[in-house]
Amino acid sequence: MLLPKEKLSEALGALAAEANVIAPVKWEGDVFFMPYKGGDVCLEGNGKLPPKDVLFPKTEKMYSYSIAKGTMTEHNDAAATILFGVRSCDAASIERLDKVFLEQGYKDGFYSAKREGLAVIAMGCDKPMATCFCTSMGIDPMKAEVADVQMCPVEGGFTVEAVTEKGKEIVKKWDSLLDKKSKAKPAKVECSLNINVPEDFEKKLMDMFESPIWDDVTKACLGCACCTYVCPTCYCFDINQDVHGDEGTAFRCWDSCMFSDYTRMAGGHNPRPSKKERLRNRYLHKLAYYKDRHGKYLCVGCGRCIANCPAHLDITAFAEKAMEVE
Amino acid sequence: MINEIKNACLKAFESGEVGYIIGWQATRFADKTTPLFMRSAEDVEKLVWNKYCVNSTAKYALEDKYPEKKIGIILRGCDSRAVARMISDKQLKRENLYLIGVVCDGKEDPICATCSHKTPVIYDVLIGQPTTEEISPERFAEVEKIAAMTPDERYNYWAVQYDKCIRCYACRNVCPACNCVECYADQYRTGWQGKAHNRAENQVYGLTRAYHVGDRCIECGQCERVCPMNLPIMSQTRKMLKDINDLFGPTECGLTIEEAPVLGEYDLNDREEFM
Amino acid sequence: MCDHNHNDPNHVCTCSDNPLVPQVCKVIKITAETPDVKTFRIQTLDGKKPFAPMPGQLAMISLLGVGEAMFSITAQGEDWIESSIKRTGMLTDALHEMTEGQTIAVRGPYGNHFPVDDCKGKDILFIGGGIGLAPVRSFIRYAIEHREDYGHLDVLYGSRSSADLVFKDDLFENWPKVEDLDVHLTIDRPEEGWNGSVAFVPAFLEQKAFDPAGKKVVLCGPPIMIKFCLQSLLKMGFSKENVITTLEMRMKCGIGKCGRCNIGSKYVCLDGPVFTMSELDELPDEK
Amino acid sequence: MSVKENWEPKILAFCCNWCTYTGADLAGLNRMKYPENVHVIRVPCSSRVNPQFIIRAFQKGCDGVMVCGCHPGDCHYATGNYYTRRRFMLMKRLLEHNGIDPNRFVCRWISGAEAAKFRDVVTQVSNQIKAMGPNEKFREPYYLEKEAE
Repeated sequence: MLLPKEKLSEALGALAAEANVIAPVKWEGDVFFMPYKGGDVCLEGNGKLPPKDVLFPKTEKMYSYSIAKGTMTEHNDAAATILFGVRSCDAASIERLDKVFLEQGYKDGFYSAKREGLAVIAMGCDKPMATCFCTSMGIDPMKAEVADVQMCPVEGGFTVEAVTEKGKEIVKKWDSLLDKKSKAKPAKVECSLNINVPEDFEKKLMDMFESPIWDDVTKACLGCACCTYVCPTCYCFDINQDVHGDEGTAFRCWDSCMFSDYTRMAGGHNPRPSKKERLRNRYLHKLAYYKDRHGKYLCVGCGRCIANCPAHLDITAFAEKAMEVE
Repeated sequence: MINEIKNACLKAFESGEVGYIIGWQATRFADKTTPLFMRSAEDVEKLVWNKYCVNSTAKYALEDKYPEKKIGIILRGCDSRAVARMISDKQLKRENLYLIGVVCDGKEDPICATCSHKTPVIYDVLIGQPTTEEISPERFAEVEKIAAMTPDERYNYWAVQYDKCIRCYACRNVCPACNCVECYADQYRTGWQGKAHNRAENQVYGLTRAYHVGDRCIECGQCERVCPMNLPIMSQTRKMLKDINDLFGPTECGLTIEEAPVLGEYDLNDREEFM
Repeated sequence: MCDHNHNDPNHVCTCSDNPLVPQVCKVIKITAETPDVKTFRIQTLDGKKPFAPMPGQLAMISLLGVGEAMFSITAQGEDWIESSIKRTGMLTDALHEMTEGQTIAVRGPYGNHFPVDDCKGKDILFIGGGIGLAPVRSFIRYAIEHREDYGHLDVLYGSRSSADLVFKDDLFENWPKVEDLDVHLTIDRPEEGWNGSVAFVPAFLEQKAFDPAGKKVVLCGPPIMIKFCLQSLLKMGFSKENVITTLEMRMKCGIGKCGRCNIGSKYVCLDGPVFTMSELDELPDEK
Repeated sequence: MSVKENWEPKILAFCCNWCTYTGADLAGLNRMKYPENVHVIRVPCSSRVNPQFIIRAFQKGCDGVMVCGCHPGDCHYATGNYYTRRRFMLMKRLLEHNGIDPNRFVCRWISGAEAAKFRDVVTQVSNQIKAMGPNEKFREPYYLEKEAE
């Protein structure tokens, strides 16, 4: 089935009537996933920031309390949301976050409430960017992992294919707009940036913990948190209190393993004192630790860290250098 | 030009006084270079000098405060001002540094249009012909554009910018004037800087940093280059520099190595507004 | 590892359906163990135990308005749990200024627990250093309650000075009375009025020269002490799988999500804090 | 934003302990009446005031901030107020650059004997800000939500 290009904003308008729709929109010169308020959507490249803050917001109130009364009220108001225009790499990152927040030991109440209310309309990629390398990380640009509706750009519009029950309901709403006869198929797409990741690369990386390669790979790093905050699969957070006299609110907010106080303990001891240990921990988490635990790489090849790194570091250049080390 | 720089580096290594030299190397992307730390003669082969050498090389010396040998740094005009800035802030020692100055030909960075110091201000060896320098008339164009707005428009303009800020602290980590041993934002236990990501905390961070470096800013433009969200950070510090120019006389920071910051000193007959 | 299935009736925890939201409780008793260590006895507002931890498990204790941090649960009774807290930071300062009856918020229990089952039928040597005795004490009390399951028990404990010995009533009155349990105490520097041993814990351990046959070791204290005790134990012939320790890392969520307490791919709050030394060798040694 | 009729501005005044605070004290001794919506914070010297205090004050719900110190030359620490002068000349303009109305941030020299000047300055600032209405800029989310209720 095909949704003609010019009918797209009408289709999104129909969805926006019932649930809030988040779509890639041009704002202040870049593309961001923002609430859709009519107008056209920008489908070149990918969002500057990943859509992860729909499920894992930058700052999220957890519970408010009154110290005198000793009362505690939880904040967990998750509205139904439809996420449109999600590329396969970001969809894969949602699947990685699901494993952490929904399975790893405990189910996170805040995340799971948002996740149940979320419908993902994935959009295939016909023109990957120079920094994209999702195909090297085993991700198909035209087939997203957690998509409820899979759309792919073709000549004159987008193929539409409902994958789950939620997807069928959405496609039902678009019934009048769809051209059912079209048999258009999306063309195969290959990323220009490729690394061939060897078998059990994570075992090799974990044995390289003491190797001297880390000194010169991390030397140019500035130790900022740019790569972690643009990364779709980074999920570290900090818990803090916003206190006003007798009452206060505990909130959780994005945090980064690249910050100096991330692992600093009360007595002052810090197992990761300098940017070398921190960047090593970040690279190993992406390419080794997560795979050792869940069987898939935590890096989905979206290339945002390569595009935004102030010192122009590059996780794929690191991976290739690590492959040469015996 | 590149061969002269390479020879300077080789000569530095032969002298035996220099431990490593900081320069630029190519990456897999044609339009990007990344800092290169040359430890020996073979590394010098990887050195590049083209219009994509936009990374500042100076601030890496801050991580090695007690080097066994000298730290070599290849300096463009703005990097040399960064080194002068850190030396006059007592964060770097001149004798620990071996400075290879290169007259800059302007890089792929918007700040180069208003650059007033293509010739390095401090160096051990200079490569290239010194050029005549003059302050660009466009220096405060951005500040005047914002000054022309009404207060509410100005506030909304900045509110949108600070809504974008994701507090990655790249602007702080790259700025040569931001060279405190422990930044106020890292002592978050004392409550100076909240950890929450919202407009209010971003405004406090943005304004506090602008104020901390405003009177020592060397206008190298690295903060705007590295910002992933493209905030106009320079226009805050340039506003302060414009006021300093108007109130305390024309100033450019980071030109000499014994330069006291404007807010670190006073003058008995400064303008009097608070009487 | 207590993997928290909430439909198991006798599993009591504060998770509700959202593990990050604590339960408001009150502190019913505060005993000052040493000048900088206090023990807080915690009970829910309606007089029950917030949860039933296994020995070695942790609780996230928060003082509303100040902060939240992870502490080991050193003891539990019919309707209370106890945690001993040393004064080192912002939150612990505020905790030490608390009075009895004030409210506190608790969530847990978190982490795995001491391997109480595969230590059954074996002798156990408990080694503690300073505040490190607190997590070990939870296993000692468990062993005393199930005395018949375990062989000979030894408690070897040292601290800076006699004033710094925690749980003095256990050390001097209760535990010596338990049959087949010996308490060995030491302090770092000589003091008048102290006729016991004066030595660092690793050296004191070597003087005792325990026989490793059929003996498990539970070891907890400052990292430097763990390092030297392990060397002494290996010299005495102990094997690494028999030496069990509990680790300290910066923890924020306590439920294996916030990512900061990882050592390699293991999370100290989820897969730990209890590890055997052989397990630790497989992990990268982030000091 | 409908301004509630009996809205009282909240003004914070950092007063240097040696001059302005003594002046304010003298004003009280002489039964001089000055608006009570000014909250005085005593600081050892006007140069003790960190620019971040000003930003945080606007954030936490203040509608106006004052920094008062000794006249140049009278400073108990000899040069404190010279630094203050430079610091807050720049701060005033930076806040203006960010959209804060300059009348909301006032810096004045008030000596220990000028009780009347203290009262006049404070009254004048309070009326000025009352005319301007509450400050909506830089507000922390907590205060924005509280006002919304």
